[in-house]
Amino acid sequence: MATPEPVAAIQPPPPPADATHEFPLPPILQRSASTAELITQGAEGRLYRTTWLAPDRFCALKHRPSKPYRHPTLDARLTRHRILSEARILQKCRREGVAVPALYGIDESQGVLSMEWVPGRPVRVEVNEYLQRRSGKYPGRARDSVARDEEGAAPLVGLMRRVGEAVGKLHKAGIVHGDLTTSNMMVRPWERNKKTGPINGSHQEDDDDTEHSLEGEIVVIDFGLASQGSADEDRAVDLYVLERAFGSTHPRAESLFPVVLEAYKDTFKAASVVLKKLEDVRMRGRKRSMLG
Amino acid sequence: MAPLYALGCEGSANKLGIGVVSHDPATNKTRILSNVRHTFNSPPGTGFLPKDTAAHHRAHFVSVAREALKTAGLTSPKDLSCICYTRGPGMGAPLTSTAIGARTLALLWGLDMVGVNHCVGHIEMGRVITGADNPVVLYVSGGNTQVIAYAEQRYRIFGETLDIAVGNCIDRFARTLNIPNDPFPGYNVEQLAKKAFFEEDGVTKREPVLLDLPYAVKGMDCSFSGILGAADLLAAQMRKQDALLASGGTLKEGEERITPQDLCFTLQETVYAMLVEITERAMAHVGSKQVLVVGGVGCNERLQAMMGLMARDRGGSVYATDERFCIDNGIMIGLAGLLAWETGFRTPFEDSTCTQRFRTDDVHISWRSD
Amino acid sequence: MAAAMETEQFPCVLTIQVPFPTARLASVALQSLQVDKELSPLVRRIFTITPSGSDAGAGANATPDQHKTLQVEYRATTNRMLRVAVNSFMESLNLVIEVMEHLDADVLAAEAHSS
Amino acid sequence: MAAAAVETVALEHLPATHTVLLALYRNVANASFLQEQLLSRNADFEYAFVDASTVVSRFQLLSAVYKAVSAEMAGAMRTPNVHSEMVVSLSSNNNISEAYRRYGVQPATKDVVVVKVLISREGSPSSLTPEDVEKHLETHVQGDSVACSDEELAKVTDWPKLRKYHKLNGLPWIEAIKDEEAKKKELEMLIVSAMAMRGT
Repeated sequence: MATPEPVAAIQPPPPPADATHEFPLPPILQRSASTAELITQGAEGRLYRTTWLAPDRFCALKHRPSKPYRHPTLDARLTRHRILSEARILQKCRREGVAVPALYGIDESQGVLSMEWVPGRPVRVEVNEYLQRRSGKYPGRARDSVARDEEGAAPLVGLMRRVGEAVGKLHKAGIVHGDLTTSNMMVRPWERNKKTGPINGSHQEDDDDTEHSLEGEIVVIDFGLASQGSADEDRAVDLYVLERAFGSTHPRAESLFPVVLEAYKDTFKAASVVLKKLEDVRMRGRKRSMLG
Repeated sequence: MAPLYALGCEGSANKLGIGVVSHDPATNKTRILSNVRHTFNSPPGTGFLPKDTAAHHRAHFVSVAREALKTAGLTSPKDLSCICYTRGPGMGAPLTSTAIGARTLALLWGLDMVGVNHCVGHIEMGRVITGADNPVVLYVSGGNTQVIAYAEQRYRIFGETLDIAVGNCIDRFARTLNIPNDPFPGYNVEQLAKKAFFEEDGVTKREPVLLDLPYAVKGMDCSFSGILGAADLLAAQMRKQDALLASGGTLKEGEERITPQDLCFTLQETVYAMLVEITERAMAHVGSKQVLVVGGVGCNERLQAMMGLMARDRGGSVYATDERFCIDNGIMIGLAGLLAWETGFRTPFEDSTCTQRFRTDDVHISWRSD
Repeated sequence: MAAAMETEQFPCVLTIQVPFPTARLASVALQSLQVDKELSPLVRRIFTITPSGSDAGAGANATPDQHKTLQVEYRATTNRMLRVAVNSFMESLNLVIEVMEHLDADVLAAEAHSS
Repeated sequence: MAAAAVETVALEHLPATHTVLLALYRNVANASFLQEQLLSRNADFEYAFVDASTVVSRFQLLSAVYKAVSAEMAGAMRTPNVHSEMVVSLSSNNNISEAYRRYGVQPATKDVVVVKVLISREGSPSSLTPEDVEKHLETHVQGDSVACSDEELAKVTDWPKLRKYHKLNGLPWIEAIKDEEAKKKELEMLIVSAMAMRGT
């Protein structure tokens, strides 16, 4: 037997000494005493919470930094195009009555988008806390899925309905979100006078302890991967990603996903074609984003 | 428990690769005993057709197999545990020809057969070569473009091409410019792109010109057919300019002189930026800092450099292999097959067929449990 | 009835007999070649191992090791399809025989011994 | 004249080099005089004179100011100075002359918002102080100075005109909002967003 050639693992290039390769803050956050807090750091860029014009008005500031690996001309062209496309989609949603953050400012050369800060918490947090409260209140049911007519399920069913309505409005407005997860939908407390408006669709009467009642308007956020279009396949993939989000992040609430689809159908007339397409997407296991 | 040995046969595209690899289940140490490859090169300006490629694989199967055994110093096949072959994905005729050869060896030597997914082969080989335990994998070749991450005994496809593979796009782009196929089109495109940094004299420095090619990324997927179409238009415009200048004419005012160098430079900058972007998105999604590039296109230095810049910004690093392993080879099929074989996986003879479509996430990765 | 229908739909027929030195090799060839199904529905084929041609007469009581001939009967709807299928069979058969000739265990052992 | 009616406004993310002064005058008698000073490029009158009926709220007004100042800092202005830039920043389309006509002071303008941005950079400190501006306006604007607040602005906002200018008619979900305040809030945000998109 010839002496086999051992496979020496190729050493990866050592990580750079200056491991702290902080992204540069966008100029807007560097030129005054105004403070900013980093909220998330995704592949696209960074989200800060800061103020806008008045110190008591908060805004979500999205910064798409330039990517060192990209050719500068290509990088500038892409950053500009993406900031503008996201802004146009926010604007189109708003005009069509879809609850999304209002646009405050755009700087496409710096890759900065500033939007209305949406108070409230993501649907992900609200659903998980509801499930925790439920397993506290009914320990026996802790492990099994929520039944639609189960005692105390009304708030969750109401929330899921409003999620379906929000997605229905989004698709009706000709927008495909591209990354529809329960982290990209906020539950914003009803504003005193806006509650009766149609923008928030059907809603439950006031519960006594509102902060526990999952009450609030669904506001869709983060249109970084969104596109304008009405292809059934893309809409079906939106629903599939949302369904997978429930499946992996809130397994016990996945049983209520049909509620979302019903509300989606009630809000969006052309839904039946999309729901049929959803079947194919499920079959194909359209991997889309695997929800960690 | 001594190390186990396997023979791997790869023939899904225009490379016939046969090699002997050993793996010690106890120490998880992998050794390569031989890695022989013969590539079918069609003349410049043409692509490799399934029929001719299959004929090539049949014609060279015995010689490549014998050289693999000789180099490995294997006198008797009974030291082998199994014969592994590429079940798919890939081109039907070449896959089947190679499988017939492998099947005959297995029957003659009385060994088990193991059908292997080509992409899983690339990933397992990449992990061994680079020592990266759980990287996001970018698999880019003539036939495939996938961003993959491991989860619960599956290599899950996070993003992929929506139309043609990136390697296919580069190969066909090279054809429109009559760039030679040997050693492989992508390599020659890269050399031309490097020349874009110099004037015709090859000495004086110049700033390469980034022409305009469509950048098409949609979520975690991307599309390359648009780039091919745009590149063909630019190539046609270049030829018009060549003819005009040759006949003593001059370009219109402000019209940019298109050169093959700038075209190759632009193609690489655009296509690789797309690949790095969808890879970064998958890394952010699964929270991984390591990226492993496998497949023929993974040997490209510019792609590796760009991926490295991205990974560094995320506090991680890029792993890539050289052309011994990056390009289709028998070793990767032998390794992935042996790993499966060790967990009891066998491909019954009557099922030892091939399939052109074979999704990476259809394979049960029984040998991993992280 | 089925057989008649068979000949009517697949009128073009060719039977090929491939003699092998041993029954083992004939069996290896059969097993190797019968796995991949015919690509075209317009072609049917039947693989059998038969006693080798010379002692065909003793077919009925030929001993197993005399079954050294691989017989394949190809039926196709047209001559063109028959030719395509048979050519492909020949190419694959050629590979199988080449592998047997150069890579069978005894061949390797003999070469190792002599070198 | 009422107490000091020119307000110095501190805007978030604005560097100390820029100081914003704001004033609102009701029942202005010399609107055509004010416009004339602009048209004749009278250097003493480099202000933004805005038709107050086209302003929805302080927030919307300051959004236009901020957009103009940002353009000035980035050297990306499309009009001669930060004040003219501020007037066109109130529009949601790129037609500059139309923007002046619609949002800038016209002879018939009754209520005028005045905006002045004092810029002092190294080597070119602003020659004016807020007090100078206040005195200048007191003498030259014949109108009742009031606070530039949401309450005052609400009294003069011409909603039908604005809905036409910003193409906000024919949105069923807006019409369906019963509560007037809620409807105005939605319209305000649509206008602010449209202003942000202008020039992109």
